Amino acid sequence: MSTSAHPMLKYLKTQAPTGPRLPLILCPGCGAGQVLNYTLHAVDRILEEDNWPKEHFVFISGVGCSSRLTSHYLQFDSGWTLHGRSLAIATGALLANPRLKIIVFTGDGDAAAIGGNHFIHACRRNLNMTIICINNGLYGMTGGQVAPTTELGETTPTTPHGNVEDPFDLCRLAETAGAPYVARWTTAHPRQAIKTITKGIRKNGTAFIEILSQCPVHKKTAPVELFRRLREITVSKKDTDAIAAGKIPLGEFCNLDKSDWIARYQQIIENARSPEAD
Amino acid sequence: MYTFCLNPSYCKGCGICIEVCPKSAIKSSGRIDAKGHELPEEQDMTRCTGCKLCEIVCPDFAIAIASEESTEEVPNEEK
Amino acid sequence: MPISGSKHLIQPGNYYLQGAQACAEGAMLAGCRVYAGYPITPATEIMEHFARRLPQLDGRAIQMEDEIASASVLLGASWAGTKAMTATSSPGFSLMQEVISFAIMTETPLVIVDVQRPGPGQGYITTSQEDVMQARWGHHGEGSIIALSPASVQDMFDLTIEAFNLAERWRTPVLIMAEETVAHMREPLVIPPHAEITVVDRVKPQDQGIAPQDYLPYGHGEVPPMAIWGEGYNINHVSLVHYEDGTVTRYNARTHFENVSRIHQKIENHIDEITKVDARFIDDCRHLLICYGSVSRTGVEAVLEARERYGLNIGFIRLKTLWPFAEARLRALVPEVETIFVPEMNLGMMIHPITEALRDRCSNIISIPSLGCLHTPDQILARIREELT
Amino acid sequence: MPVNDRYEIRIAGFGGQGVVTIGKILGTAFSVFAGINSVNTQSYGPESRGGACRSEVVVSQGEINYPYVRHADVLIALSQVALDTYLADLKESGILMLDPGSVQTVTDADHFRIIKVPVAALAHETGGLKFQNIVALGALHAVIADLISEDALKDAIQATVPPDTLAPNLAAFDKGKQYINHHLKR
Repeated sequence: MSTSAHPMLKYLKTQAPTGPRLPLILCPGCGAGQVLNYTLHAVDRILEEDNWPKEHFVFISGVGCSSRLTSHYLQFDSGWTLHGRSLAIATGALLANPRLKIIVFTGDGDAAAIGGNHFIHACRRNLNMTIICINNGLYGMTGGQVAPTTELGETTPTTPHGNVEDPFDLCRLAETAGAPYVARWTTAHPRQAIKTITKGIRKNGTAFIEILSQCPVHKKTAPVELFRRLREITVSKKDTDAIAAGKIPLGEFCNLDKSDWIARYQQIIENARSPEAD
Repeated sequence: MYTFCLNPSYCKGCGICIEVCPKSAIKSSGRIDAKGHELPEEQDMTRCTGCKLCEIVCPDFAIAIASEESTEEVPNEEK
Repeated sequence: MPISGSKHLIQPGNYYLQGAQACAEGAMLAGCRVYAGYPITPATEIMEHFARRLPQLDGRAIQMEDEIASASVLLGASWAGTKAMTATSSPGFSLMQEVISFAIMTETPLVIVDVQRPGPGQGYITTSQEDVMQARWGHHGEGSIIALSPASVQDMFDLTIEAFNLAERWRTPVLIMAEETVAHMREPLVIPPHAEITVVDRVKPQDQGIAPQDYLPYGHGEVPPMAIWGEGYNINHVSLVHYEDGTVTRYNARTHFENVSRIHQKIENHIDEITKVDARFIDDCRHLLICYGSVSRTGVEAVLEARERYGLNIGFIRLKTLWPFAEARLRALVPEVETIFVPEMNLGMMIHPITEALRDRCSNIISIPSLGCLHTPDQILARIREELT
Repeated sequence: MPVNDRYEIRIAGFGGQGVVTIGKILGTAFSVFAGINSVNTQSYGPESRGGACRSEVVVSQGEINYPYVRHADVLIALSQVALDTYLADLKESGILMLDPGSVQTVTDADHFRIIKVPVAALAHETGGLKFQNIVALGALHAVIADLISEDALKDAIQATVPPDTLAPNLAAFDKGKQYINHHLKR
């Protein structure tokens, strides 16, 4: 038995004064842990290649299974915050210190339901943050209830007779709201996810990355089975025939250059502080 | 030559590592641990190409693929 | 702590400003550099002043999508090391209770101004003191709160600086329970020399020589030093019940009790240091009038008239701090009296803690309510005379 | 003015008539340029224009506790509604200034010192209706010149109005003041 350990553990608080912090609290086969793994790989690459100080990285999350990723595991500054409010809190951090590299972990319920208004406005405002939305199509922490991303017709504890609502397409929502970088992958696309998250973090402005994920517990299905299904229900965004037939498109949906909130406001600050101003 | 290193206290036996391995170098051990998880084990590591997909997809940071010249060590444990 | 010199800060001198403007200028002198808000009458003037002035101080003001978001911005800004504030009015204050509760548990210094208007519902846009109980009890869960009650334009300046100092000193949210009356009135305002203004900044682990690997985000004493994002302390802010090191797993009732009671007691054990009470004509008074905020202006006028015109021996107390409630201070001040009058711009709210504190000093404690407008001195006087003659 | 004596001025009309601005100018003149304590308050309807609007200035050499008018020494009524609403609080023999063009009916007229100034018409002569408030302020000064200097008021106008409107504002002030001095004073 070798003593080698997972390379990303260098970014995790495995041990705390009051005892060990790992294993993660998440259920076996939960996709949120995978997304954390992919994100840390992306951060690792950036730290290696970009010369950004590690102490400038801040991870913020709200409430829900996905948000447990910042609940005291990270060897980074972090905040495990209010349900739905993580993007407003990230906004405040950037107003105070625009040099921070903010990565937000959110879920479909956190981002699109209770935080839906904050979500569209964060995309519109275009502050420099990377929003990683782990979309498992349900409320895992409270018992698998219907979410704004649940498929039509699905039965859940709060839609026992079937869901009568259509789901949100979060990427189209983000793009329409004005986020300059929008992409979608699944937990079953690890290398693409790492590449996209790396790009998102490097992107100047709001990057929205949706990762479709699996909840084996509430789907009452083996993790491996759900993992396979994520590959089956998705296709490249270029495969328009398959998309027309109902498959979910994957890939980068937009990557625009536009000035961010801080840059625009900086102009106001400079005008106000110029010697010619009163 | 690569070694499949598993941290049994982190692993929850989800089996995704086995699913993603393109060379079937690892398999389920068939044994249930004290927490009820069925942990993976190596099947034939001579097949392993070191792609590290199992390490990357692991939701619980339980796997490390060490190459013979690997210098990776146990992470710094906080005091 | 000296104020960082900026030609853009309001300079010492005499001014004639609205309470809203005095509040914003006080905040900026105290070091506030982030403001987030959502427009609502009668609080909007505070935001408009910040929006105009903050860029001059290299600060940032933002209009958010709602009051929840506005208050949430303060959390992120505070954690990133900047003093931050928002102002709202009563309906918005209801929405901010979520953040207030969270800020208490995460021990986040921030300042929220509630320019109170009448409720319930949309109520009206005039003046009110109907949120004074919500200030203390509106947030879910335990946890003491600090709430100040300004009565003049000068107070709007002085107490805003004080609010920031208290927030930083005790690592806690502080509320300024203003009213439309004080936010909109214009009065002379004296800005003292900057060197005479005390500004308190939070204690950081660096200040106590605590290295990152030894840092406990919720430890090291009654008020934990607060690490700032971006400075290498790997701080995680959590609002789940936690140990000193921020660990949330291995829940147990004892840790829960220690965690929440420390947060509560760090305020409650220092009530005398935190609270301020003004008293006049207290010696040998037979009756007493207790009030707060702009009602204290009417109150003192009514008391003066009752004493001078009608020869009634009535004393006057103004609560400058509403919460924590200055019970011990009040008991030390108040002798046995026959009658206590409590005029408030609500149907009787602070009369409850007042009664609880003084029930053995007085058996006749009378509420003088008003809704939507400041009592006139004649109204208060009439009630006093009705009772005493 | 004796210490602790209050002098109370109330201006009332519709939103958009500059009611709030005169209150602000008066308060600034007393407190910043004349060193006399004052409190300026205002109330207005939710509509920015056309709603009922009121502005008050309480002046005293001493402390001002109650910030609003108790018994007005002066009421400037720029609309009939304003007059009907606030006349009751005007002191016996208090000054009632009104524009006869917009206020026609005064009950108990003999209880007050009524000064009729065609503020709207005079404003039209100087630069437009938007200067009617300053015309009224000039007229008021002709009546309360013993309380505050013209310089203090003009300094306060300068400190309050946009710089590019200073000249017409000062002209409007003079217009109002001259009207009183020519027509109503011996």
